[in-house]
Amino acid sequence: MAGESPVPVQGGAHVAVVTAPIDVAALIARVQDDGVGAIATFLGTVREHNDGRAVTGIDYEAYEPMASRELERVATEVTERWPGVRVAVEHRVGTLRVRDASVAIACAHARRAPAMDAMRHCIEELKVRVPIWKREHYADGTREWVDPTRPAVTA
Amino acid sequence: MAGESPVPVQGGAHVAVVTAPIDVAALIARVQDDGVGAIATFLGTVREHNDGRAVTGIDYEAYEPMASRELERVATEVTERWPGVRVAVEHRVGTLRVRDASVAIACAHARRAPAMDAMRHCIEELKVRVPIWKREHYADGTREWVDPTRPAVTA
Amino acid sequence: MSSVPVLLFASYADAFGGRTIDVPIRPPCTVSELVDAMRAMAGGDRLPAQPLVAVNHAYAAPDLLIRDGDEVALIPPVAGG
Amino acid sequence: MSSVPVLLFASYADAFGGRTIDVPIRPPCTVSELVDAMRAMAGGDRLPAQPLVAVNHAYAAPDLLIRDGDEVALIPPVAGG
Repeated sequence: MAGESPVPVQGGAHVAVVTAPIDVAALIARVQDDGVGAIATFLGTVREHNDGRAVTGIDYEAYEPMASRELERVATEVTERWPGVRVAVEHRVGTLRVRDASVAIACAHARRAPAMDAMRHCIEELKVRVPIWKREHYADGTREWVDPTRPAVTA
Repeated sequence: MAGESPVPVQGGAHVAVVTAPIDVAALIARVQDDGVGAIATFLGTVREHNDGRAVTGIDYEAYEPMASRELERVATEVTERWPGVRVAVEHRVGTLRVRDASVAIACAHARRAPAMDAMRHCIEELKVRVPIWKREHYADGTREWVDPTRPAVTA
Repeated sequence: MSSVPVLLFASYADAFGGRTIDVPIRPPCTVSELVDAMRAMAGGDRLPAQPLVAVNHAYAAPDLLIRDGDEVALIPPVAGG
Repeated sequence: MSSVPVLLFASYADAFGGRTIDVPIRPPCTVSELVDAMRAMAGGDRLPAQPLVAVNHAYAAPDLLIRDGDEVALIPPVAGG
């Protein structure tokens, strides 16, 4: 939290589809404000297994202009539903390795309940609406596009 | 998220009452793990007004050994209720200025729902159980201990 | 124009063997007419019952009219985050 | 021992004018007996109806017995976070 930080967004949310590693401290700085009392942050990270298979990396692909538009729509809905909330969302695309952050969301508000509710709403909506796909790389060398609408083979 | 990070806690949560500024990226690194897919983070920050009065800073005071013990109890309860969750909590004490973070919580899990539920549980429990108090400094030069059990004068 | 260019992504790009295909249908046509035309093409058997379609960067209802010049994309089940 | 040292914090330290006070009561005594003895002291009128008490770093029930050597603290309404 200390040190230099980017200029916070004046009105309106920050959303971006990025290729570089996500800087979560910079994202938090974007929603910081003298009136902010709570900042809820979500990070999605690549884990070494999914659906019972060993994962070595994930390719993320976006329909970029629509993904940005859809992220903007989600952010706008959130600021309408929780007035005063400040939102920043970044989704990374390209090939990510285990532990890399694929998505980061920061929601700030004077009070903690709206900040946490807005953050959760953002990630739930993002998961079902934003046109981004992932292809998992498995330890056996195969790669497969993930289809969340298909039931998992294992728990 | 990139660059060097502290050694993650092997089993058990990280809790601390600190006097230096909280490094949220370092806290996140503590709960990071190859099996982690989601990290929910909460930051409490000092805001420039409360209960209708202009605030210039806050003194945080802790009953240090009990505060650490109580944070440990909260973290233990969380790891029992959401198995597999990794928890890190730091609360800062001393005199903080507007925008400074007073508390940071990071909860990590393979799945996002347990990470977010655990994070929320941590801050709600912390707010009612952990023996830490704050004295607000007002723009008019006065200082007052905050009593959350006393109804607010304004909204 | 006697075809509609459609953007493809992820598993759909694999199914149709490209990131853009020209679907042989004359606009204006509805979204569901476009999808029906795609089913008849090579790879079209791999489409689900109700594939999502975006027109000009917004999700489109099955009866939305696609006009010449619209940006049309077929959206596989999303898996971001 | 004919007194119990009690740690005070925040508004309670202000009320009693110090960060530790010796409460004139002989242990073993219950938590509620200790609180009653504190009400009779200067500043005791500023205590709420049921002040929280911690014994050895854990919240204590009103009927818990305080023994010689226990670390006793009076806990104002917490306001962390």
